[in-house]
Amino acid sequence: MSTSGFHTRLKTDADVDIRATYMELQQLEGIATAVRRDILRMVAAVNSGHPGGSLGCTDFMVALYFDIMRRKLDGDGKPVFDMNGHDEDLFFLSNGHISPVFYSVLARAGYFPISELATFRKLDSRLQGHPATAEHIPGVRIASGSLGQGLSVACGAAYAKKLNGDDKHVYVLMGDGEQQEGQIWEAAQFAPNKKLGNLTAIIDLNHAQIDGTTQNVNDNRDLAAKYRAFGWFVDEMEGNDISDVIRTLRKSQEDPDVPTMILMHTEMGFGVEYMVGNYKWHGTAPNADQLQQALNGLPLSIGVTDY
Amino acid sequence: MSTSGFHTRLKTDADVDIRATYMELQQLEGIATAVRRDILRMVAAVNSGHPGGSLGCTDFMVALYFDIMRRKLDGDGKPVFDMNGHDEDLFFLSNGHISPVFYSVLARAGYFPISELATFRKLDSRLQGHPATAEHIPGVRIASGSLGQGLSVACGAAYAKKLNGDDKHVYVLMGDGEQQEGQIWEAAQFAPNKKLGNLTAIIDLNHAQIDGTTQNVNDNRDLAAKYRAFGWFVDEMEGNDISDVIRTLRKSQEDPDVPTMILMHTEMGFGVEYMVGNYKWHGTAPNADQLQQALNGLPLSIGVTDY
Amino acid sequence: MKKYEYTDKKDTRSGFGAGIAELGRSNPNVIALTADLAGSLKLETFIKEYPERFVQCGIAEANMIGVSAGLTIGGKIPFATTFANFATGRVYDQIRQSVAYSNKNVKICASHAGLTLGEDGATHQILEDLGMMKMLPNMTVINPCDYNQTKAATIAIAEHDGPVYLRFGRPVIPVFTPADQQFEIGKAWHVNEGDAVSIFCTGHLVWEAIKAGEILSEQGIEADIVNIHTIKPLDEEAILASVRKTGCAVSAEEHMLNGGLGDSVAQVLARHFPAPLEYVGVHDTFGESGTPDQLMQKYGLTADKIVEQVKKVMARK
Amino acid sequence: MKKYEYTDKKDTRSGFGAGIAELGRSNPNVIALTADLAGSLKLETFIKEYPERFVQCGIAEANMIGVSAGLTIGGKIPFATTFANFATGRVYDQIRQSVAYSNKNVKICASHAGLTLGEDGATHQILEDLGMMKMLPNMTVINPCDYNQTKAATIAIAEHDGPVYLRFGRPVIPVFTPADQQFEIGKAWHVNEGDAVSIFCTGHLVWEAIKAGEILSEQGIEADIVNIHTIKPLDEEAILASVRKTGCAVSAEEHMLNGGLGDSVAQVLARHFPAPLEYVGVHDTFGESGTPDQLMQKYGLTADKIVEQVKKVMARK
Ligand SMILES: Cc1ncc(C[n+]2csc(CCOP(=O)(O)OP(=O)(O)O)c2C)c(N)n1
Ligand SMILES: Cc1ncc(C[n+]2csc(CCOP(=O)(O)OP(=O)(O)O)c2C)c(N)n1
Ligand SMILES: [Mg+2]
Ligand SMILES: [Mg+2]
Repeated sequence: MSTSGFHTRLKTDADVDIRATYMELQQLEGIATAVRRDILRMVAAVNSGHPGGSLGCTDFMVALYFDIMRRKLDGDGKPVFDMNGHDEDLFFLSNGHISPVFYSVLARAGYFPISELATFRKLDSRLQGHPATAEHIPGVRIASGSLGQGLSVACGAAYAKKLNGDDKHVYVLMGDGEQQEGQIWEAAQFAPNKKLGNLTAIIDLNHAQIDGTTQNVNDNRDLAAKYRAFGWFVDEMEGNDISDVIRTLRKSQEDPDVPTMILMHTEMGFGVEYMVGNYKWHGTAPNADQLQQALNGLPLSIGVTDY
Repeated sequence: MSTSGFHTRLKTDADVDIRATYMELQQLEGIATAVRRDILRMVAAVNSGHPGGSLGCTDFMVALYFDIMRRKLDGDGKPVFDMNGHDEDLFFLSNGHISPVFYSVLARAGYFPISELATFRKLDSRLQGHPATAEHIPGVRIASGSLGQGLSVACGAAYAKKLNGDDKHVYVLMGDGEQQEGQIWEAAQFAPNKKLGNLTAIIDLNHAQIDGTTQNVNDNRDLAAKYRAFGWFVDEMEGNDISDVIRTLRKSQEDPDVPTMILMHTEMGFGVEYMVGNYKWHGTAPNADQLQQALNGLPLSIGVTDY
Repeated sequence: MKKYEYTDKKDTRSGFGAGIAELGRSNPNVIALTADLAGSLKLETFIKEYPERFVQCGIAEANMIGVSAGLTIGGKIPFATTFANFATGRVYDQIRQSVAYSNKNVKICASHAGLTLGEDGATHQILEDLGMMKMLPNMTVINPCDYNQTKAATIAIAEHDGPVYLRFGRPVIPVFTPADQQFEIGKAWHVNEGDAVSIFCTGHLVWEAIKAGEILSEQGIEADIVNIHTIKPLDEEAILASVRKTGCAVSAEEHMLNGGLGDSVAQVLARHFPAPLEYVGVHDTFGESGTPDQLMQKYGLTADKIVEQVKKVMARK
Repeated sequence: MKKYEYTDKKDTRSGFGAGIAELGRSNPNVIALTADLAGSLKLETFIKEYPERFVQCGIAEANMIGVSAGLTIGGKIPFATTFANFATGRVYDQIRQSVAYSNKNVKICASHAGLTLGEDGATHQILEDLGMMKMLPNMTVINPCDYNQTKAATIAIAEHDGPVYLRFGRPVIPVFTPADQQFEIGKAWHVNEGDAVSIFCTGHLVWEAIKAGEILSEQGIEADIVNIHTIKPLDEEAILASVRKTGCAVSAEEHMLNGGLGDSVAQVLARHFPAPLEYVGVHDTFGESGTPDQLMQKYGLTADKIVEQVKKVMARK
């Protein structure tokens, strides 16, 4: 198993000086903008898919893949994908409907050609509506789409890492509506009981789901109190602020045997003015005019191109 | 819909003077002893079934059926059973494996002949291994046995009562191991969000399940904190103290829109010295000698007979 | 071949929406439940007119099934709605114990069944739901073929006392059955009289079967086309009467071969009248993303495929 | 009729327990998981010898399936164990997405299948698990017939790369297959050569089929008895070869007629060689409490019933 070429990551108990990545931050923001453009163009192209949650989670996903995760890279800095992911950090997307942001970030991190984003949700594509392993797309380790399953899978992967003496970390992203699924709470009990300190779960706390605000549909109440009662270390962060995401994720948890749950405050549709905070954009694609309007508000940085 | 012949029940916000039922308490304890004898003889007769949880929940079940619940009775004081249960309190057993105590209490409350207890778990019996409606046994409103489903059913029944303008109450009993099922937490979210103040759920907190203590198998941690975070009014009681059960269940909840969760401290196998507190008796029947020994420790009161 | 025409194209789920709206007005015991999919299930009218009889369960399907079972105990007729995968596979054990075994009057109404939900892909494209539901004792299983039949079925199941699984879909397809039809549970609909081959079809494949019948008729082959809208209880008599006449059959459904209508037909034939049968359905594979039409083509759920299978099975007579 | 004898009676679940104990020693990647049923699944030896490779999940079956899927990503071979109902119906969608569609190397090992768990009654007596699991693409489905076959199958599936459902039971039954057998997934076992009728049997019904074969043999009827231990992939060749020879068949299984082995056989026959088939299995009803023997009698899962169905089907040739 090659251990060469890791994207390095600072991990310390001390508060991290985020200014050290100041230059990088601008780059990360440039990537995030490109990802947002990808998302919008992908869903508009097939008039289907889920822009709202994808846009809201863009900054997090960019920070995770381009700063936080210790991923296996080859000599040229290109990611190397193998299913087992021994000795590298792993990420699982439980709320599989926000596949656009996942695919875009994977492509821009080099897992597959950026041009392939144009095949999203089309027949014979490796970029299924919801992430799938059946098409062997690099970067995806489990299918998701039916909600509530990802935290369990991440628990299993984290458990395997402990058995294997692998000191790397497992991340999993979930929706806040998704918290209503019972299976989540089975996993919520499992992780602290099995001392999965190598697991960090993130909830996209955008207060929106399909039929309305989470509060109106099925109030989640105080998720922090819930997870604390289940035995997790609970933290919060501003999900649409890359530097806060990086600062929060770099902090080590207090107890190495305790898994971490991060409530990530985001806005559904962040980055597109007419979408922000509106649950109606959970699963609706913009039409041509709306797309243009959205892209106008998201200018590309120099050196970054669309797919 | 007849509303005559209710077993009356005191319901007040004030602390109830339990001495008012002192004489009755002795009678209730006599019934509880008979129920324990029933349980032991039923499971021993077929060398199968679940004595441990049944014995631990006996005092609660006797208090519930003989003191707390407002049940429909005919002119002779015999219970009248109809499936809908309009205008009477309802009880659901979610941890269906403790069917022996349910059947014994139903029989002794007059829902069917006590002699029928002898058919428990035998071919063609109405007393299935786990409670079932398929055989039309009076007193049973839903099948249980596959764990985790009863709280949801009770929520539905409580919801229907509210829709029907029926002011009676719904009770449901669950196991503590059963709390590990995800569906429980779906229902735990539903009940407070739907303001089901007419619902009281009770957890048999005996710290035991099949493979060992609940702490060793899959630690439930602080269930009170969990349910509070989910929005319930949480109370506790001593489940093997009939007077404490009655006192606790008679208290109204503080807010009429908030469902109540009662953590009921019990001992598995309570009433049988060699079983008390030992998870091994979750689902093992006593042999002939053990049965005799157990019955010797549970002398019948005057006027109460075995089935 | 009897002539079938359509003026309109609609989705079957909208037939459900129209049916439950009508039930809202006619039956005060009817309750609509959903698990964060009120819009997809076309519940808007019902919710607007009877908000107090609408129960939003959030993304918690297992609880929704249990709540539905509990509601029946208060005399209600709950219609529990979500996507077909989450209405069956996600909650099979809950349906089994709290609904089917307990024989509760719950109507499980499932949209987005099969491949034709399209772009969402395989995680949502359940092709096993009929197979699951038909294994449950006490369960009635219905898969209507167009907007009008779905609407009529929705209204009919409220009158039926007992658990029902009603399955419908997302794409707009021809509306070709009468708007004023009565829906009779368990009674197959004889779409066309013929003696060359039997075609047993259900759901979205009925229109394809009609188109296949037209193609065949032009070639002088008159197919006996029978719409098995009720998968369970199965109209065995209709199936046997048809095959006794034709001597061979094709089944056509938007479902996995294993466990589907085809297997129900095969069982009846094997037990009573062995005859060649060819299947139109999905052959042991998951679906994928694509437009409904593309997927029907790729997975062979088309009139052309039915014609091909008819030829094959007739050669085996 | 070939002679089969047994010296011992054992439960098939103990065959699983012995198999996984052996795997513990031979394959360091094998992990055993359970949902508060370690004893019922006979995991004691494995747990004692390899406590660090045992994952107690508590009463949370859905999570157990997801955790199993996750473990494969670290190169592990998880054996997820519980009662057959909670291993299938309770977690179908989880198996579907995280295991079958994701094609993860998870072994779902299920005890207490069928009526023969006895006194616990219908809520635990799943008769639909094979039907569910065989509808899943990528899934291998195995239902062994005695202690030795179960042990051999347990060892064999660890070598197979992909999802497997292995089903076994609680009652002690004759051990009549060799202790040193190799188990070949997907390859039917020819129990007896005959030409009068085919008997396709699986699980606990194989011994009944052998007893039926003896009764028939005494009456001059030599049955071709084939043990279909692998329900999927189905050994279609073995089925067709047998029925081409005998011209009629009986299926025998501890399962619902709908969705079971019988339906798999019916599909093969309908598509390739229509012939009369009679079923031995449970006819669209839930089970109930009773002793295993009483239940097998009452629900007609016996040698006598197989004989009866043989007579019936031979008369239909
Ligand atoms: C088990 C399951 N039930 C229902 C759905 C349908 N569904 C897809 S996304 C969604 C809402 C998810 O809400 P949330 O997790 O908050 O994600 P967001 O809308 O914020 O992106 C629902 C109900 C599903 N995919 N899986
Ligand atoms: C869904 C489900 N999973 C597993 C079982 C098997 N089972 C029956 S009782 C039991 C333990 C229950 O523990 P608890 O709720 O604490 O009840 P107690 O042992 O205290 O009576 C288990 C795992 C079941 N009946 N249903
Ligand atoms: Mg959300
Ligand atoms: Mg307990």
